[in-house]
Parts: sequence; structure tokens; C-alpha cells
Amino acid sequence: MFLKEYISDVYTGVTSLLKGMRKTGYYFLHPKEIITEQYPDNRATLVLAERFKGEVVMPHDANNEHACTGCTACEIACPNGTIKVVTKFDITPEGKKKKAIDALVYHLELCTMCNLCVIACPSDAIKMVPTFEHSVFDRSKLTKILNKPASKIREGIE
Amino acid sequence: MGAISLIALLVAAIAFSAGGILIGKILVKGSTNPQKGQPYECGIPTNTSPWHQFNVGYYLFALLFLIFDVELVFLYPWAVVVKKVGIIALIEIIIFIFILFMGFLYAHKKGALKWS
Amino acid sequence: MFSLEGITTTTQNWLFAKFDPTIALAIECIIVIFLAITLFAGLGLVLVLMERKVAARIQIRLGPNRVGPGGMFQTVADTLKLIMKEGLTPDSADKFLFNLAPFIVMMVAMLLLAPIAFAKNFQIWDINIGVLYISAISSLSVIGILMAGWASNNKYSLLGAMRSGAQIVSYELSAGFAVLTIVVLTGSLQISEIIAAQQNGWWIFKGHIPAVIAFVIFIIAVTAETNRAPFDLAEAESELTAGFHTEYSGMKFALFFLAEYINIFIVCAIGATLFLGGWMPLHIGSWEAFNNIMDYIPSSVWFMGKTFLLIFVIMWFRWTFPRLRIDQLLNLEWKYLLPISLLNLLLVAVIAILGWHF
Amino acid sequence: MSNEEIKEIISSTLPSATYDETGEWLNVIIDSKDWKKIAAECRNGALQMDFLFCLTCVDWKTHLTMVYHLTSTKHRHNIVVKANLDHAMPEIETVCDIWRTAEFHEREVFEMFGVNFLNHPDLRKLILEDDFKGFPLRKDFEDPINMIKL
Amino acid sequence: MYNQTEIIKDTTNLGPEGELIINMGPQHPATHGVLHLVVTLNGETIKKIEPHLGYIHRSIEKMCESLTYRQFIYVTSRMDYLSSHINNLGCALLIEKGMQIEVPERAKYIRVILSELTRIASHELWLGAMAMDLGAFTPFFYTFREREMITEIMEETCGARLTMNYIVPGGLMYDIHPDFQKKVKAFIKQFKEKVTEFEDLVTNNIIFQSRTKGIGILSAEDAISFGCTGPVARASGVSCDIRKLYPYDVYDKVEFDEIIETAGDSFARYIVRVKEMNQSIRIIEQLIDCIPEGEFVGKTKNVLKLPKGEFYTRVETARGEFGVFIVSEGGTNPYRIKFRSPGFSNLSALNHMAAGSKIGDLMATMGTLDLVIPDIDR
Amino acid sequence: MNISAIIFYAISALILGAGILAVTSVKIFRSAIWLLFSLVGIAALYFWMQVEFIAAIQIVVYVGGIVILIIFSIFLTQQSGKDLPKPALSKTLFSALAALFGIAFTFNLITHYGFDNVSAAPFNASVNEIGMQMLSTSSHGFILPFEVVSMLLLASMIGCIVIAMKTSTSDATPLNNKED
Amino acid sequence: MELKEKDNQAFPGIIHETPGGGIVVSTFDSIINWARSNSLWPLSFATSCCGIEMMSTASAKYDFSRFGFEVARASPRQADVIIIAGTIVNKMAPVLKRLYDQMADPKYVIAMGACAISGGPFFYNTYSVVKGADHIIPVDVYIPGCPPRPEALLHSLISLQEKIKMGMTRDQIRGEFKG
Amino acid sequence: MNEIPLTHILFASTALFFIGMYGLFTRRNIITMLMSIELMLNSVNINFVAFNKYLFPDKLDGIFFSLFIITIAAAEAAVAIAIIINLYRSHNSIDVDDATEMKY
Ligand code: SF4
Ligand code: SF4
Ligand code: SF4
Repeated sequence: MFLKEYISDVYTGVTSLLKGMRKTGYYFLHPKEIITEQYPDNRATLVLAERFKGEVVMPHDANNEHACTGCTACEIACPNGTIKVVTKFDITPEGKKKKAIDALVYHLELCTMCNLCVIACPSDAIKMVPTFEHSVFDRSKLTKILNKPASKIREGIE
Repeated sequence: MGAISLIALLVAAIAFSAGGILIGKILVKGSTNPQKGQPYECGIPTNTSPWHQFNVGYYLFALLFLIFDVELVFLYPWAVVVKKVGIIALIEIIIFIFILFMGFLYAHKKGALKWS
Repeated sequence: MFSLEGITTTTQNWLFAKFDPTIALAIECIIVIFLAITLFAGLGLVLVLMERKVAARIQIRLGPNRVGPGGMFQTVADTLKLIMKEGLTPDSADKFLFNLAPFIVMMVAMLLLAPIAFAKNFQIWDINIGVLYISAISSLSVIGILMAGWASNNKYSLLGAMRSGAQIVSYELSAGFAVLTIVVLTGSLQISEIIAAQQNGWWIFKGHIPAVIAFVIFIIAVTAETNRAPFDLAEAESELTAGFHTEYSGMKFALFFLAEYINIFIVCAIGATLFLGGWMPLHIGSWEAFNNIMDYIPSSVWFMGKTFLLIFVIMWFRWTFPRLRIDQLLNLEWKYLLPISLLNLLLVAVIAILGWHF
Repeated sequence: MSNEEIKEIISSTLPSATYDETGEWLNVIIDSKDWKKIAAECRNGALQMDFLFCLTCVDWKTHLTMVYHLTSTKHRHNIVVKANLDHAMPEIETVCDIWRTAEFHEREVFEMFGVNFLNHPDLRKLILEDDFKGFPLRKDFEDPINMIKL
Repeated sequence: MYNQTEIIKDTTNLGPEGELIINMGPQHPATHGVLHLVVTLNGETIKKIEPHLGYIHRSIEKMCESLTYRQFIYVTSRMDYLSSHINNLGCALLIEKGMQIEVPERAKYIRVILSELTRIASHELWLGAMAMDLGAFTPFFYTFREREMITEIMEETCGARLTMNYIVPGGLMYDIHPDFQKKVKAFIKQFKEKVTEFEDLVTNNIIFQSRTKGIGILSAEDAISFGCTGPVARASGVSCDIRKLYPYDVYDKVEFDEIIETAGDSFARYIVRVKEMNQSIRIIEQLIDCIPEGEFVGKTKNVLKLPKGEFYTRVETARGEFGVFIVSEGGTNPYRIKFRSPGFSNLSALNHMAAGSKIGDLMATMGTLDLVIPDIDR
Repeated sequence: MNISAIIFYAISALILGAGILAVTSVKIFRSAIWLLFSLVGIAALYFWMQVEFIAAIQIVVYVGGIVILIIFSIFLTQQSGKDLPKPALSKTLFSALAALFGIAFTFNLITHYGFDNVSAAPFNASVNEIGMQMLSTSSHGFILPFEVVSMLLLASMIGCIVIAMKTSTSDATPLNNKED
Repeated sequence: MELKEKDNQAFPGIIHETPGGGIVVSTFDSIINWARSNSLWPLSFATSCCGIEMMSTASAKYDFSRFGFEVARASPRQADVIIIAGTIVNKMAPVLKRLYDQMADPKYVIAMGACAISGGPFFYNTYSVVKGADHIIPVDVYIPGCPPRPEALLHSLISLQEKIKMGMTRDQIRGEFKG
Repeated sequence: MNEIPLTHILFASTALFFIGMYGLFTRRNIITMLMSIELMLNSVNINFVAFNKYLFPDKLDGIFFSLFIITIAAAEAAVAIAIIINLYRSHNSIDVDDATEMKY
């Protein structure tokens, strides 16, 4: 019967639409469902997963010492040449020449946060930290030297 | 206030739009480059204009619309007086609408209301 | 809470008492111009912000809340920026029509303001063919869109314009029939009389089922006529990148944007006037006390309340439904809305003649 | 079907085909001229190899090798067909009338390796710019401007 | 570097009477990413669609030839970034197969759980994006609410939200986070509550149905002939789930159904994906409580050398069969590497599916194909 | 010379100017737009004459319907960007002369006749009146034409469908080119 | 430039939190800059992975409509800022240039992710990747990361707001300003 | 408004009529000719209304005539355009010079 299915068409269509409107209407009436985190205002309370790979840093302890031996394992491990290890030779008290890093250059703009360098590092001298506010107006600001000026290699790391 | 208000409204519209556009024109000087004037097409250059013959699949609907539009026009005076005239008006309009409904059903049967 | 009742009459009397008619008329014109422009600007700001807030609430977001208290100045900032943005005109476009189109759209929106009763005795021109006038003028708006679409000389624009041409044109019919039902019940086209007829109850209550059906059809039709989702094929984001105003930028684009919202306001105002009694407070038969309490609320508040309710419903549609396809859209009109509203009209006629409505 | 059966079916159509079973699947090494014949046989014959799930090319600096991975959605057996092409002017019959997916894959191989597929409906560049020079996936490809060696 | 003269050549030309040739993409809201379709229109009807690829061709296959076997894994998570974990898994599996590395059970379980989580995340995103193509904006936000939970889990365990590089040959990079299981259970709970929303909002919606039912039909034969895999092929009734046919890791231990629809239209594709999400939940529920203790990475040499020969592995990503084909000369990096990406084959069927329908249908068809362009261009 | 007179001359200027442009413009789309303006001007003239009903009808039917239809048909049949062929100069001259002569002739007729018997009786063309008379079955009623109109519309509708559908079967929208 | 230093001590966006939501009503310019910085409409332009993170920035959790960015325009004529989210390859470069050229002034560019900044993972041994989007169009703000988290994108947007708000002469407003 | 004499309105309508006629003579393109015809019809309408208003204010016949004229014009336009499009589909042109010798 043509008329019957015509009416039933109208009926089913309208009801299905009303169902959808009920859903959205529910959310409109329940502000507690809002899940927005207001980023710049919640900076104080914002906690990131400690594993989040934001950038590579080289931890320095109180008397400005790091654990990097300049073995360039990270440079080799890095898939896209983000790390350049510049080594120098300095004289140990015993008078022996000893290899140490002059600068560990790290191009943040190239890094893909793949963590391979950290894994490769034999002496855990570098690690990933969950920072993300790196926006800059000038690309050259993104090239960093990880070891602090005048920092020395910690004793007892070969 | 009478029909004069329409003119006032027209003036208002023109003043509003023109004012806005002019401020922009005066204060903003845009950079120019050869690309800027070309039509936008998802970033792909185009040298063909849409101004060639273009197949409007739904002109048939426009035809039918015109007919029904005229019918609508005749219904307005009827609607105003139907309460006063009473049952006669009803009969007349039922005839009127019935005849046109025939046409509507015909169109439906011929599939004129289906898409292309 | 102030009420606009009588303001117009007093001012008019005062003016005509003070000056000679021509000057008074001129002054009135200037007042009207001023009011209209402020109304436009105000409505634009409010409606756009409302749209974004409603969308945010439905989409479990916060929405604009950083510019000004609660994001109140967000749209102000947008407007300023749009004014201060460069207005491009493509080289290959038909420059004259391209620049004319926004004006047309604005004029149409503006002209539609004339017969709307914002409050008791607060109406620019109580034209005697009120609703017919409205449906006539609103059928002009499609011209602006077609012009813009063709003059842009851009394929997306042309497609969008064609679509909205077919769409607006068809949905005018069912909108007209829905309006006619009320005309039948009232026996007049004049806005003021239509409102007066709802003194003892709004048509949507008095008119039984047919009035409700007409109301639903009206809402659907005007949603389509104003190119709102789910009928926004004219500027279907995902199909034709921005539809008929793809090539517009800066203030010209802002005018289209504004006109869209003004049209929404106007059609909702019409809907409120025809079906929900305009500024008429909610009166129920013979409950004197209740009616008196209702009368304390100023009429402008009633009008605005009803209008914004309808506007909210239309926004609710937009943020719930997917978009129709052009042929489905035309099907909906010609297969469902048109026959139903035709029969509905006859039904109403019977009711009106037999006087079954209270 | 076991590799043996596959082998004899193929040998019955093409005696010259040689086999190599060191890899995971049966490899059929054929001469590039016979490819069309084998392909039709594999697709429509008893093997029912209706699913060409990988089509690529390898550049051994001396020659190119087309590699077709075929499987059958009916019998669930896979074979790998290989055909060696001349490095100077590689040519092979297209199979995009047998497996329609081959059309795009062959276009890709065409621009990446310069293999010329005979009777291909439209053998144009699919991925690279139209004015791109050279065949990037060949071993001897050099692009001093864009390609920075690590 | 790029002056005006280098603007690429015009791809459109004046068609015959009544035909309009439109470029969709590279920058187009509906072609997620940078697909470029040259669509020949007759009025509103599509006559022909010609995809132009390569706007995100990053020459991954070439650069992998100069990366070591440890390094090249991370690149694959940039191809099909929505199922990056599964891509990594495929490469790792190949290396393990080639070098007979023993992978500890624990690692296998975790890999599978993460893969399924990735699949759900991908389908959630697809659902939102497709609804957006059809003009419904709100579902996008609801799907992302659940997806965010997954990305949080990923972030906590793998250290990245999207392109996690968590798998190393022989196991995992590091052990899972202590409250991994807790979080996953919480996610499953919420997901089961919220998935019904889409019944009301999308699945049963009359507009949505009328826009997807009978649109972009792909028959089973065509699906096979076009090499389609994944949900696209399964919606046409082709059984092609790698997890069933060639089980890897612990997929043979868990029980789940391969969703098969026969209609082959956009709606079937939609249904298949929605049901697949539930199956993934089922798999996770079976595994999450019985992750065995033990090592998370097997014993591997420091420098990996794949023996001479050719290797092929396939895994089931969210889009279908992802194959890795490596030709090794026995060195530390592959001699030739070829990624068989599901999207490439699925796209080749687009013209066949969409020709003759309306522009609006193109959106529905493309949306349900669930294309990821970098996966196609590589 | 008061406001309404000014308005009248402005409106007529709009009508005539737009009309002239409509028949002379070389871009067909533009001439359609000019035609539209001319029609709107005529509607305004009706407004000015206080026959609002006819004015509204004018807009609804002509602007809302016919012009849209004309624009659609332009897109269907024209290269709307292309300029129309210029008519031959001789032809232009001839037509212009003919038109001018006709104008002069009629003007002179009108001015001589003068229409001095203008009756100042109030004129009431409210929709109510129109409706009453349209539906009245009396000798002055228009009920017969009213019903005939419906027949006319029916006929034209069927005519349109028959003519249009005749080719729209062989219409250039093939749904069967799945193979390519 | 000195902005970066300011970044380091004070977080961008906190600085202008004066009552009234950071409206700095000093001169005409600053009003205009306030308006522009607060209604940056992005062009929906995402090429790869970073685009997904851009989507999640739009999603309900980190909802960038709070800043008024949600009006993503599909047409460059109406957009104010391109967020280059993803790799730019040689075939895409002219398209990007075109889109940028077709935008109406003033226009700003954000390079999101390692790829957009410098080619990132695809810097070495690739024949088709543009080594940094700023070879093609001027870039205002760079966000490192692969992909950057949504918060990072928000941070960069706020930095861009800062850049617009502070010291730009009338001429710079008129669109000669290049990042 | 009565100080506008009827003749001025008639002048306007006459001018419009002959403008339409001019268009009808010069244009060779059926659609533009159709436009010209519409103009002429409108000028006639103006006359009807004007006469009715000025000369016989007590009757409404002029109004009704213009009403029916508009109706007929609509029907005529609809059919005409259907024919035009059909014509175009059959012989790829709607130029009268080509259309004249075609037996339709
Ligand atoms: S994280 Fe990866 S890309 Fe970044 S420096 Fe380490 S190894 Fe290189
Ligand atoms: S960081 Fe580690 S790996 Fe890199 S040079 Fe220093 S010690 Fe070696
Ligand atoms: S930066 Fe990383 S995440 Fe972003 S597009 Fe490039 S590879 Fe993808």
C-alpha cells in the first residue's frame, strides 16, 4: 500500500532524527560532560607522562658534570644525523691524553624523538625529557649544545 | 511611517555595506603578486573558466516551481477571504487544487520529480 | 527591564507637533536608518557568538572564552579583523557583479526588517500585505547568491550557486503554504492583525494538529531557505570548498556571513510571529490571574525570547545532522513537504470554515 | 596446493620456467617474454591466482628484476614470479587487464625504475612531478640538489 | 627557490559540452591530506575521477636503503601514521623472521594489545572524519574523546601520542607502564558505554543511511581484482584478514570474528569498521589480564645483519594488508625495500566505485575508503 | 515637485535604464540581471501606485520564478562567459528608428487624448477586495477565469514535462559508464 | 629576536592578562593588532601526521576555539594563518606557494613539526622532500617535535598572538610584514 | 501622488514597450528575445493597472487582467524555456537563424 509506506517512511525518518537531537540535546544540557583542559591556564597543574619524548637533554649534576664520554654511539645510532659529537683531547692529571666531548650539538628541528640515541648511549649520559614549549620565531634557535659550558665529565665513567 | 521607510532601509543597507568595504579599502594595502588574482582551485592552477555551458540537472524542478508559484499567488487572496465566503470558497479551491494535483501526480508518474 | 511599547507613537506625535511633516519624516528616516544599522551590527555579533557557544556546548567543548569576559568580545575581534582585511577581487571575475552581489544580499536582508513587529506598537511599517511582502522579498535573496556564484568565475562558486538556486526556489513553496495556513485562520495578511488574533492563545495551540504540522514544515523550509545545515549545500565545506563565496574575502565575505545570520533571525521572527504570537504574551483562555502575570513581562522580551528559541532550534539542527545530497533535498521538498502542506492547507480551511479552532 | 603441483602446472604451460624454493614461497623465474602467458594461466587456470598483492622491481646493477607476488583467495597458496629485464631498455607486457590493481603499481614502477610496460592503457607519471628526471629507485640515481647524503 | 614559473602545469582543460573538470585537492577539506582528484563533472554527476598522487611522496623506500635495520623502523610509523604501531610491528616481525630472533611472550602480548588499541584509535578517527565529510560535525568530537584516552595510554607507555617508536627487533623498547592494565580497562569500560551513541547519532540516522546505502558499490570480484584489502574488501564479502589467515604474534591464541559484509556499499564498509572496533575490544579483554611476566626484549646482536635473500611479511593494519618486502645482500641495511601499502590498492578502485554518482556520493565513498595519503605515496 | 514625484521619476528612470541595458548588454548573464532590475523597478512602481498585491505578485512570479528559470536556461544553453554576437549595424539602426518612431507616435497620441477624465474616487485594491471578487460567482466575479487558470497551469505543467522529459531520457547524464 | 627571551621568563599570553581579557587600548594600531591576534582563522591545510595532531588540537580536549581559532576556512581568501602541518615535498611546494599567495593580507605562517621546519626525518637521502618550508614561504613561528603535542601547537599560536600584538608599525599591518 | 498625471506613467510604459520591441528586433538569441517579450508584457501590465487606478477606481478589472497576464506570462515562459532547452539538445544552438529552418 503506497500511502501506508509513505506514512511509515515519514515516521521512521522523523523519529531517527529526533533520537539524534536527543543525544546532542543531552550534551547541551550537561555541561559537566565538557572535557576541555584549558592549556595555558593549567600550566601549573599540567602533568605529562614522564616517558613523553619531548627533547633530548644531557643531565648535569650539582658541580656541572655530565656522563658523556664522547663515544659517538648516539651519533651513529641516530637515523637522521640529529646529533653531532665534537670531541677534543684534554690532559688528565696523570698527564695522559683523554678523549672528551667538546660540544654535543643537537638539532631539535631535525629530531624525530625516536629515542634510539638514548638507548644506544652506553653511559646514560643523555635522556628524553617531557618538555614541549619550544616554539621559536627563529629557526636557528633550535640548534642546541647539550653540554653546559665548562662542564666536565664525571669521575669514574669510561 | 509608510512606504518611505523602505527607502530609508535601502539607504541603511547601502551605507552599512559601503562603509565597511570602504574602511577596509582605505586602511589596508595588500601586497600584490601574480597568483593573487587567479581563481582558487585547491591550489592547482586553472585556466579554464566555468563560464561555458554547464548542465543544470535540476532545471525541471525550476519549471515545476514556477507553476506552483503561480498557484500560490492565487491562493493568497483566497486564504484571506475563505472564512468570510465560507463553504463555497472551500469547494472552489478544492477543485482548483485538485486539478493542479493531477498535474503533480502526472509529474510524479512520469518521474519528473526523480533526479536526472 | 524597559518596554518599547508606545515609544514610536510618542516620538512620532512629538516630531509632528514640533516640525513640519517633511522634516519630521526625514528625521524619522534617519532614526530608522540608525536603528537598522545598529540592529544589524548587534544581531550579527550576538548570533555568531551564540552559534559558536551552542556548538561548543553540544560538542563538549568550552568555546571562545579568552577574549573578554567569557569570550564576549570574540566576534568583535573577528569583525574588526574582517574589516581590516584586504578585499580581493579576482582578475578573471566580472568585477561589477562581483562587487554588487554583497550589496544585493544586504539590501534584501534589510528590506525584510520593515514589517517585523519587535514589540507592541513597535514596527517600522505595518504593511497591509505583510506576509506576502516577506515571501516576495525573501525570494530576491537567491539573486544575490546566483550573482556572486557566477561573477566569481570559479567552479566551486558556480556549483554552489546553482545548488542554492534550485534549493531556495523549491523550499519557498512549502514555506508559502505553511504561512498560508495561518493566513486562512486569521483572515488577514497584516502582521499586526495576525498577532492580534492570537490574543487568547497562540495559533500553534489554537490551530490543532494542522497548525503544528505547518509549524514543522515552516521550520524545515526556512532552514533550507537560509542555506543552513543540514541543507547547506551552497557552501558545503567538504564538497565545494566554500561554496558561492569561495572567492570573497575581507568585508565582502563578512557581509555574506552577516546576511546569513540576519536572515536566520528574520525567518525565526516570522515564525515566532505567525505561530507563537509574536510579542503577545502567553495567554490561556480565561485564567485572568495568570494572564495578568504574563502581561507584566514586556512584549519585547516575549518577542526576543520566542525568536531566539527558534534560532536555537535551527542551530541545534545544524550541529546534529549530516548534510543531505542535492537530489535528496529536492526529493524531500517535492515528495514529502509539498503534498503534505497542500493537504494540510485544505484541512485548515475546513477547520477555519467550520470554526473548530477556538 | 603444494609447491610440487604448482610447479607441474606451470611447467605444463611453460617448460622453460625455473624454480627456486630457498625463500619462504615458491619462486618462479621466467623469461620476460613469456610473462603474459603465465599470468593468464595463473589467473584463469587451475591455480586461480586471482590476487596480485605485491608488484615491484629490484635493480641489480646489471639488470632489473620484476617481482610479482601472487596468491589465490580460493586455495590460499602464494607464488612469487620473477622476470629479469635488460638494464638498458627494460620492457615487459602489462598485466593490468588481468589484475586491475596492476595498473597503478605498474605506473609506479614505470616512473621509479623506468620499466616500460607494453600495451599499458595510460603509462604516465603517477607520483613524481611530470618534469622529473631520472628513475629514483635505481641504484645509480643521483640528485645532488635535493639528496643530501648522510 | 620556487618562482612563479615553476608552478606545475595545468591539469584541467575545457571538456566537451556540459562537462566541467574540477580539481579536488591537494588542499581540500575532504581529501584528508593531499590527495588530488581530477573530477570530470556533468552537472552534478561524476563522469570520471583521476587521482594524482605524489603530493606527499617522501621517498621513504629510497632513504630506507641507507638506514640500518634498527633505524628504518621509525620511518614506517610516518607512512600510515594512524596505525604506526602496526607498521613498526610488521618491520620488526620481518627482521625477527629473517634472523630467527626469539621474541619473549610478554612482548608479543603487549604488541598485540597495542596493535588493537591502535586499530581502535584509527577507526575512531575515521568515524569522526567521515561524519565530518558528510556534514555532521559533532560525532568528530565524541570520537576524539575516546581516542584521547588511547593516546594517553600510548603516551604513558610508548612515550609518544601518534608516531610511537616502541618496537625494536626482538621485543619492545622498554617495559609497559605500571598502570597500563588499569588504564586500558578503564578505557574499555568507557568505550562500551559510549559506542552506543553512534547508533543514535550516525548509524540509524535516516540522512546518513540514505547517503551511504547503495553508494560506491564494489563487488567481490572487483575487490579482489583491484587488490583491495582490509575493511574495504571485507565489506564486499572477501575474507582477507591477515590476523586470521596468517596469524602473527599471539593472534592464534585469541578468538575473534572476522567481520564480513556482503553489500559492498559505503554503509557496509561503515558497519564493518564499527564491528571491528568491538572485536578489537574483545581481543584486548582476552589478553589484558594474562600478560605473562618475564623479559620484554629478546637477546639480539648489537648490529643486525639480515642474511642474504628476500623476505616478505604482512600484517593487518587498520586499513588492510600492509606488506614489507626486503631484498637483503647480507649487509647492515636493506638492499631494496618495498612497502605494500593497503591504501594504494584501495584508491585504485575509487574511479570504478564513484563514476556515475553525485559529488556528494564521492564524499561518502572516499570517506569510507579511509585513505591515508602518506601511506599511499610513501 | 514633492517626494513622491521624485520617487516616481527615479523609479521610471530605473525601469527604462535597466530595460535598455537588458536589451543591449553583450554578456547574456548581465542582461538577465538588468532585466531583473527592470522588473523590480516595475514592482516598485506598483508599490508607488499602492497596489501592493500586484507588486508582490510581480516580484514573486517574475523575479522569484521567471528570471531564475531564465538564468538556469542560460547556463544550460550558453557559454555564459562569451559575448553575444553584435547585430548588424543596419539592423540596429532600423530597429532603433522603428522603436523611436513608435515611441514618438504613441506619445503624441497619448498627449492628444490627454486622459482628462481622471476620477478622484478612492481606489481600494486590498487583497480582501480582490479575493472577494475573485471568488464571487456574481456577474462581476472572476471565479470562472480563476478555475480556468488552474486548467491553464495544468496544461502548461504537462506540456513542460512532456517536452522536457522527451530528451531527458537521452539526457547527457549517463549513469552506466562504470567501465573506465 | 628579543621575543624569545621574553618567552623564557614570562609565558606568552600571561603577559597581557589585564582585566577585560587583555585588550590593550593604547593606539589604533594596538586595537587592530588585538583584533587580528584574537581572530586568527586557520586555512585547513594538513599534509601528514602532524595534521592529526592538529585535529586533536581542535578536538574537545585541547579546544583551540577558546582562542577563536576554530573557524577553519577552506578557502585561502578568508584565512589568516597557514599551519603547515606536515612534510612539504617538491611537488607540493608550488601549491603551498600558490595558496600563500592567494591569501588576503595580512597573513601569517606557522611551521608545525620537524618536517615543516627542516625536512625532519626526511632530511638526508631523500630526493623529493623540501628541506624546510621557509625555503618557499616566510614562516613566523616554528614548532619542533614529531609530532608536536597539541599543547605545543597552542603554545605556538599564543606566541604568534604575541608577535602580532607587539610592536608592529602601520606599514607592517598593511601586509609588508614578513616573518 | 495624484499630481503625477496619468500620461507620465503611460509614457514610461510605452517607452518600455518599444525598448522591448527593439530587443526583439536586434537579438538573434531566443532567450534574449524571450526577455524582450517579458519586458513588453510588463509594460502592458503597467498600463492596465494605471488605467484601472486612474480611470475606474471603483472596479478591479484592470488588476485582475494584470494578474492573469502575469499568470499566462509565467506559463508561457515555462513552456518556452522547456522548448528552448529541447531545441538546444536536438540541434546544438538556439540561434533563431538556425532555428527558423528547423522543422520542429
Ligand atoms: S631521538 Fe632519534 S632523532 Fe632524536 S636525536 Fe635521538 S636518535 Fe636522533
Ligand atoms: S651521549 Fe652517550 S653515546 Fe653520545 S657520545 Fe656521549 S656517551 Fe657516547
Ligand atoms: S614532523 Fe613528524 S609527525 Fe610531523 S609530519 Fe613530519 S614526520 Fe610526521
